[in-house]
Amino acid sequence: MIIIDERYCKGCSICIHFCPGKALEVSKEVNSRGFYAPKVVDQAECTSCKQCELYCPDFAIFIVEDAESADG
Amino acid sequence: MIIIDERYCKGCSICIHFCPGKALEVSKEVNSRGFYAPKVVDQAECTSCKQCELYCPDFAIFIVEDAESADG
Amino acid sequence: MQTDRATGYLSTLAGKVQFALGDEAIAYGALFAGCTFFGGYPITPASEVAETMARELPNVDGYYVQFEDEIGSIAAVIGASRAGAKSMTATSGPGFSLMQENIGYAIMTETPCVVVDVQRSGPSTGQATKPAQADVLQARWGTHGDHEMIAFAPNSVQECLDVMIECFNLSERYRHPVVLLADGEIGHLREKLVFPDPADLDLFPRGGFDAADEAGLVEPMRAYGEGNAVHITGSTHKENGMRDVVSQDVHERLITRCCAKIDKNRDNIIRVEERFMDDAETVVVSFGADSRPALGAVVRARNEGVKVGYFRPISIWPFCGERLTQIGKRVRKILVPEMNLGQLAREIERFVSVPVVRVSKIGGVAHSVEEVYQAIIENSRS
Amino acid sequence: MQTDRATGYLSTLAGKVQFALGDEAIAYGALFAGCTFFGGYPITPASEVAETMARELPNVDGYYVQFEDEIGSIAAVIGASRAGAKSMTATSGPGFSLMQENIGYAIMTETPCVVVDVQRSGPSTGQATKPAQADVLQARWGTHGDHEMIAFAPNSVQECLDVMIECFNLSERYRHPVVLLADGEIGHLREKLVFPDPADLDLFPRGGFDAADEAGLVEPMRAYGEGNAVHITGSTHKENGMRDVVSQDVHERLITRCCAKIDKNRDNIIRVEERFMDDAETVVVSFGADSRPALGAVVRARNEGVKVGYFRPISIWPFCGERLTQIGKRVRKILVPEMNLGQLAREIERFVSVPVVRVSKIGGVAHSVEEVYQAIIENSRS
Amino acid sequence: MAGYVLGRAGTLAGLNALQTQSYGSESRGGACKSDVIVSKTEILELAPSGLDVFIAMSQPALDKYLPDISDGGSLIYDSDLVTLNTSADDAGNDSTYTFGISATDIAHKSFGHDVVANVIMLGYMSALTGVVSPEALRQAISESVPPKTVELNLKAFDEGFKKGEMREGELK
Amino acid sequence: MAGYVLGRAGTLAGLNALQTQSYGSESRGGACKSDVIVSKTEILELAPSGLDVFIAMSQPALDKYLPDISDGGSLIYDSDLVTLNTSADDAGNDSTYTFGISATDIAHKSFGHDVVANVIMLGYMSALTGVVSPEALRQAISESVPPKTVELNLKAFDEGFKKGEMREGELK
Amino acid sequence: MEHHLLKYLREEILPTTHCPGCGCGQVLNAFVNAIDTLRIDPRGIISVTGIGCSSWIPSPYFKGDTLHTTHGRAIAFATGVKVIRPDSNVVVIAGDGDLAGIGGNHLIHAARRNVGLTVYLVNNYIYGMTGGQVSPTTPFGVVTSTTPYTNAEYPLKIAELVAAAGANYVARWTTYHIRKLIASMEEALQTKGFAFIEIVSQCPVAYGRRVGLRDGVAFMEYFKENSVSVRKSKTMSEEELEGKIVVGRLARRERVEFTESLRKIIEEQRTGTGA
Amino acid sequence: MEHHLLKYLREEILPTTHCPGCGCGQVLNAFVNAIDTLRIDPRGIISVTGIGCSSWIPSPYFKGDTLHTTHGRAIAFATGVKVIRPDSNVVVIAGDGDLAGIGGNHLIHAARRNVGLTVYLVNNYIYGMTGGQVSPTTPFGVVTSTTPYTNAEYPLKIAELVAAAGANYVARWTTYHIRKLIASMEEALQTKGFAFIEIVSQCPVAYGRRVGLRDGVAFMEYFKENSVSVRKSKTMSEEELEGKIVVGRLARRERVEFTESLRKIIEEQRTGTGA
Ligand SMILES: Cc1ncc(C[n+]2csc(CCOP(=O)(O)OP(=O)(O)O)c2C)c(N)n1
Ligand SMILES: Cc1ncc(C[n+]2csc(CCOP(=O)(O)OP(=O)(O)O)c2C)c(N)n1
Ligand code: SF4
Ligand code: SF4
Ligand code: SF4
Ligand code: SF4
Ligand code: SF4
Ligand code: SF4
Ligand SMILES: [Mg+2]
Ligand SMILES: [Mg+2]
Repeated sequence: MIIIDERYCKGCSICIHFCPGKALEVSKEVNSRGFYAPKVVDQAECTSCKQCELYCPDFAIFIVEDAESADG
Repeated sequence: MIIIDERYCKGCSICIHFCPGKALEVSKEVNSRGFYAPKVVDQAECTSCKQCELYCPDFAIFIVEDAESADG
Repeated sequence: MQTDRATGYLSTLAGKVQFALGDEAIAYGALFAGCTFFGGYPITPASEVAETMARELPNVDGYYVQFEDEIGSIAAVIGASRAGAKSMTATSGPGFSLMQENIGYAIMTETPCVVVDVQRSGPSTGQATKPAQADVLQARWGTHGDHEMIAFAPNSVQECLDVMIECFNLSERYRHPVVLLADGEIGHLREKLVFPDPADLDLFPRGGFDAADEAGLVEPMRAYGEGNAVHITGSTHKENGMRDVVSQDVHERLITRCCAKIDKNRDNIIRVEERFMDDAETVVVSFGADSRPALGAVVRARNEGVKVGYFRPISIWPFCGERLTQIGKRVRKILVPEMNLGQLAREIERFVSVPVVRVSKIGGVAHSVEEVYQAIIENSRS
Repeated sequence: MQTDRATGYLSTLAGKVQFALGDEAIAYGALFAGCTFFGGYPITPASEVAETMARELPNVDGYYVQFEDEIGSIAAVIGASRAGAKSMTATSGPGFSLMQENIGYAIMTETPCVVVDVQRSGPSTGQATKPAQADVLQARWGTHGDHEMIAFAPNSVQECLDVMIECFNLSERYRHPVVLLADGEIGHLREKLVFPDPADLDLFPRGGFDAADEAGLVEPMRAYGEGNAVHITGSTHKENGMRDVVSQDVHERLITRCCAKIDKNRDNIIRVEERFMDDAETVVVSFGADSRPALGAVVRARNEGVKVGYFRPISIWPFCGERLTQIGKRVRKILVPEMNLGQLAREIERFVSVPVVRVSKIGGVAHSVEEVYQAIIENSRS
Repeated sequence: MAGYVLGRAGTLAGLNALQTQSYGSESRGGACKSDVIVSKTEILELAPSGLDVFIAMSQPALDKYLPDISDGGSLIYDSDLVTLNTSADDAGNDSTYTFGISATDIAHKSFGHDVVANVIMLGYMSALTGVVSPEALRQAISESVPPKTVELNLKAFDEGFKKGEMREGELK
Repeated sequence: MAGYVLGRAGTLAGLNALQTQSYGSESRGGACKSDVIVSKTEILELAPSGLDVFIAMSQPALDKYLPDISDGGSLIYDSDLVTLNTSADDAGNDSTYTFGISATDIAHKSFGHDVVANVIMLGYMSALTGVVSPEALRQAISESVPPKTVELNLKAFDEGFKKGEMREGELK
Repeated sequence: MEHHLLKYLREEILPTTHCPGCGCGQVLNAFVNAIDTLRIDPRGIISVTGIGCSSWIPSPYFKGDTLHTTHGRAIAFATGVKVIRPDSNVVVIAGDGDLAGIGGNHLIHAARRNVGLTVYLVNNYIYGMTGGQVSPTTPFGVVTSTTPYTNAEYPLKIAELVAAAGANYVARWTTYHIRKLIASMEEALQTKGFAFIEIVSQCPVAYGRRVGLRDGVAFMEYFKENSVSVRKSKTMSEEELEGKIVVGRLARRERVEFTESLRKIIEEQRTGTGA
Repeated sequence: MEHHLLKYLREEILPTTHCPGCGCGQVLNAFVNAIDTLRIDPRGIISVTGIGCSSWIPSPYFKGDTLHTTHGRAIAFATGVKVIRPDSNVVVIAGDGDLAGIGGNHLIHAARRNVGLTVYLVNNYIYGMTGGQVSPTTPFGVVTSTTPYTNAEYPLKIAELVAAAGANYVARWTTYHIRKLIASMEEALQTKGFAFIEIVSQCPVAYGRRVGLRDGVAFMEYFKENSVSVRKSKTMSEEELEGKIVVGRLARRERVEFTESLRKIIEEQRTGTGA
């Protein structure tokens, strides 16, 4: 499961850029800290490749491998 | 002609070491400044190779190419 | 020393009004003073001096080089000066510390150059982006060995420019490094700046010297590259420049003269501003940016009838001690608002017997008028 | 902090009589004080401190590393201290100037370390092999920003050792860099040196602190490598060590405390020697090597009935100003023989109203007894 | 930028103007602030004790400096970048006049360049406060922006000024 | 070396001893000098004002420091390394006692090591001046030279001492 | 739910003060990944940094011992630490200006001595923290705030220089090569002796805008397109390599680590087995 | 009759204060030979030196302009001189400790910038002037006054490092190779851009006695026997090269000289032809 930690995200979009699937897109609105955070379009599109997690400069996005997401 | 400038010689013997002929040897006595300067054994043995002049750390030995010495 | 192109360029600026940073004004002061070499290394809050010089030096046929560190910068500045250029660097506390060894070299070799220290809040990295005035004594004593120092502290953007020209002139005149002891407050604020007309400026020429003025303590300087086989060394040397590192008298003569040329010419160097002094019972002594709220407070107290005077050293070193001794005889107290823990106050204590009250403020913020005013009131009642 | 092996080795030295250089005595002082790291760079007349440490440190399980320069040396010394070792460096004027930035870092991070400055005749390379005492004010003000300093000046080879131990103790106790302000004269002369018994020494332990003594101004030090995730920064920081480079109050609190811990504990740090003071009308104040001919002259003058006293600051910083203020009230004149142009004299002027007469001598030679004697006679007549 | 133009305009108008700015790390992440003092007399106070006019263009700046507004001072904010929530409002002064303008939106839609939001705010402020004359401000803008963009910026300024004039009444 | 041994011997003998030395460039090329003060009382004078005993082992040193010999002082020199010409002599003091010994030659011929010339000089001086007792000097030598060479050095010392005793009469 | 690597960070002070899209955060991310993979106890790591944005990567964010020093001197401080704590992982992270500019000499000499430090140099081609002045790695011809008419200096190839100075491990990667970077960081952490990685990184704010790379994403693309492997670079001419970033491992040696030599020599002296 | 090269020297202060048999004098001799052959007017030469025995080679003996500076900083001083006097021959002569130890950073960065200096580094493997402490070029395992139990550091290969930093001309010779050294010094003087020769030289007094080379002659033999040419060195393994001195030219490039670039960029800005 993709988790976005709004406390830390600075809206650089690097995660979106590296996402091989179509799991992420830019939010239309700024978040509380004034940034355009990514938002999850579809958890199912996520391949759990963790590109987003590895490239994020701010520990603001990460993948949790739960039973559900592993299944589907 | 080999000229030794006693004012500057510090008696390191490098000139003697590099002399390909038998033109130079170490003095038996210290000079006025307390060093064993080289002394000329035989001007005729000098090949004017200038090794002594080039290797001397103290500009204390040099070769003057005069007519005489050129003649040998 | 300035090329025609340089003078031409500067003339086009004459009279123009800017809304400029103190740092920018410092750079323009250098340009108008004839500086053609800047060697530097970036550091907040002095980087804008470098940036302005990088942009403008080509317009006066001058050169900007950024070095690998502050030590290289000051070394190159001294080298360039010896090669014939009026030259300078700009830094802040940490970099100023690193330059101290070579500042000693400039003193010993009597090489003119100007070092700008835009003071920030330390020690160490401290509050790197916040202003302070705590390098007053480093400027005087940062290098080893006996020496004098010339240092000036401007309190407005316009004065940054004006005083910078004076720094270059004194540096050439006395063949001594000069420190512009700016503070981050003045370096980083913007106000009106009017450029001078180069035709109006009285620039001290390289190698020139004023016999009447000098009491025979300064020799004209011989530059490199002119076939004179000039020898310069930071080791103790005789009058002919040749090293003599063992004779007591040679060293004594050299160092005594190098100190005397500043000390004996003190009156030609020292500049102060005095206001409301005639009947003052208390005096506020303050310098640099912090002297502005100090003046504001004095004005306010005066308006309320308090007999308080205002005294501002513009030259910090050599110190205006004799004048303060005179003043100290007439007043009851001296208040010293400064953005440090009493560095100027310490020096004042050497010259007066009345109480010297520290009105210190640190932490990167200048005094407010109110704060100094309160200090005046408190110290006037008693 | 000392290993058993170290204590064992030092015990074998106890009581041994040497004919040693001051520089060697300094090194042995460090070893007895528990120093286990020396980072240095050669420079006359301090190299023998390094050479002795290089030879002896392995015997006390310690490490000698020579660095690429003085900046690297002091940096490594601070690093080693943080890693848990009592550590030191030794240098002379030019190298001391280069160390100033990081001395500020040690102050700001409250890291104990000892810096030996064996003063030579400057500024700059000057008379590199000749002694001087002209870094008195560099030691105090060489780094930028507001700070205090602890510095000691020994006047005999034996005292080099004894005072060095004190320097380490004070450095640990107040978590502050301490300067041993030796002069080339004392560093390079040989006299009798007796090694102490380590069992008799009272060493201040790393991380220890004496609550009664400190007025709550010094916190115990947490070392690296012990799983505490300790954060250290030379930027302004809060009590928990975390950076805060914008708050005025955080900076003010930090710097004020760092200054107060020295200033408020002044009486625990200051050490002076006084002789013939009871009825003295003139006092000779002198320090380091030059205080020996000064004492010789006082003794000679006393023998002739001149009412002259002898006062020697052993600690130079913090300065014994209050004591001199008291003395200044009883005497008519203060004479200050020193191997510089009056650096100690300047400081004395802040505290007394009587004339402070400079008896300066520069050029690499200490005063002779005769010279100081003449000064006493001249200044006692009037 | 707005602070610079304002100060420069003050200088051009023959007033004394002084600008200070927060620098470095502080200006990168969080709240960035530029103080401008404009006065007829010599400026001796370096940091204004209260904000007479506070132009807020970011939420952190608003949150941080709102409490500093003077009695009777004005808050002018870009309503696209800043939200005035009640609690923040409370922190302000009772007598604070608040003026929101959707500057970024106008900049984007009417001028195609978000950056001119700055200048729109200036125009808006000029009309509402009259601190410096619009003439001086227009000259300062002309001299401060890249030559090619002068016209664009002046138009944006005028737009802001117009919007300000519409609300001017509220102030008096 | 000789200076160090002398000072060390003085220390061992319970006297106060102080040694200073010229360093660096000066000691490399030209005259090298080591001053030793030995005294029963605290030593407060750092540089001796005159030389009571001057041991000269190089011509430049002799030329440079001869004028500094005190009234009634002694000059002891290695006659293999130093020539006392009349002019240099003049520079000395009328009352100077001069003692030459062919130390280098003795060292070379009797001991096969030029370096022990030093110690021969010390022995010679000890006999002639009695500044420090030969016992203390012998102990200082033993502790100062490489262990393997102790015997050699002590023999050389004794040789010098013997030669000195032979001339001792001249002094008194 | 929380990021599993937050346990390595001083969470209470996050987010970092780095600008959005700055490579510094990616380096921090890679670093803790490497630590995590190697299962190194962070409390055994002493991070030493200089002054600059890059120096703020571990100081204070990484939850181990952290020593935030003066500009340019981190390696010298770290050497003192390593001599006293040879069993700790002593890691230095700092910028191009810090380690290769003002601190270049300490870098070379520590590499020569082969001190057992792990050094990650974050090369963003600029003095980021001070606002964008030319650095020793800024390419020739680039406009910066102090080279308004383009840079007249040639950039330093730091990794090659450190290799020439004698380090045991030298590599260069960019933030784009994130997985290889992590693997390389692990290699460096496991190296005995001086280990060095030049990490080419992005500063969109102080450098990017000068060269038309407006954000982190643009840099990622740029790095991808302009990198060539060490192997491939060997087949290319100087001209072809112009403007390229050579990535990969540049040196690997087995010289004895400095503090080990130091201890060995001392031990020999003690036991009388030495020279 | 006088030595024909004395005209280049400040004769009144001869002999030099260097010790008998010291290589410094040979370097001075080679230098004036090179000047003489090239018929360079010595008054057009500005010699800049640091602090150390080697720095005393031209300062003050060489009769041109001489700038005797602080320890380690000669190259930085010289850069300032060169920028202002681009038409002068600016020559730096100093020791291994000075130029590669404390001054290493200025050396690298001047090489990188390709400043038009001619640098002769006199490598005598030791801090000579201060009496024989270990230097960055002292071989591993040697006893010096500060490495009483042998040196634990690896020596720097300075010439190779300077080549890696980007100098236009780099060579290494010993004082034994006197004629080649002179020829190389001439090449260096004629190089536009940074030219560097590491001159391996002898210090019989502070170094020689430590390694059993008692006088200048012994060193001459040692250098002769332990030198291998650059060409030959390429056929040898690391181990075979251990303890050998690789002599010859190590680099020759044609990059534009720094002060020339600086002037060009400024000229372009002036005339509007630049970027
Ligand atoms: C002695 C000293 N000089 C200058 C500075 C100012 N300074 C702070 S960071 C920095 C450069 C930062 O550049 P870099 O090391 O490349 O780090 P970055 O910010 O780019 O990551 C400078 C010059 C300083 N703090 N100390
Ligand atoms: C800042 C500073 N540190 C140290 C010294 C002391 N010092 C003088 S010369 C020298 C080293 C000389 O070695 P090198 O450069 O190799 O020259 P050499 O004498 O061997 O020719 C040192 C350390 C100094 N003068 N200045
Ligand atoms: S990479 Fe991280 S900081 Fe950037 S947008 Fe994605 S979650 Fe936010
Ligand atoms: S794990 Fe991979 S696929 Fe899933 S959101 Fe992240 S980048 Fe996209
Ligand atoms: S080489 Fe020169 S100094 Fe040496 S012995 Fe020969 S002449 Fe004398
Ligand atoms: S010129 Fe050659 S042969 Fe003649 S003396 Fe000199 S070295 Fe010998
Ligand atoms: S200025 Fe550059 S390097 Fe510094 S945090 Fe911002 S993007 Fe990163
Ligand atoms: S100490 Fe060494 S380098 Fe210095 S002059 Fe003597 S022999 Fe030459
Ligand atoms: Mg950078
Ligand atoms: Mg050397």
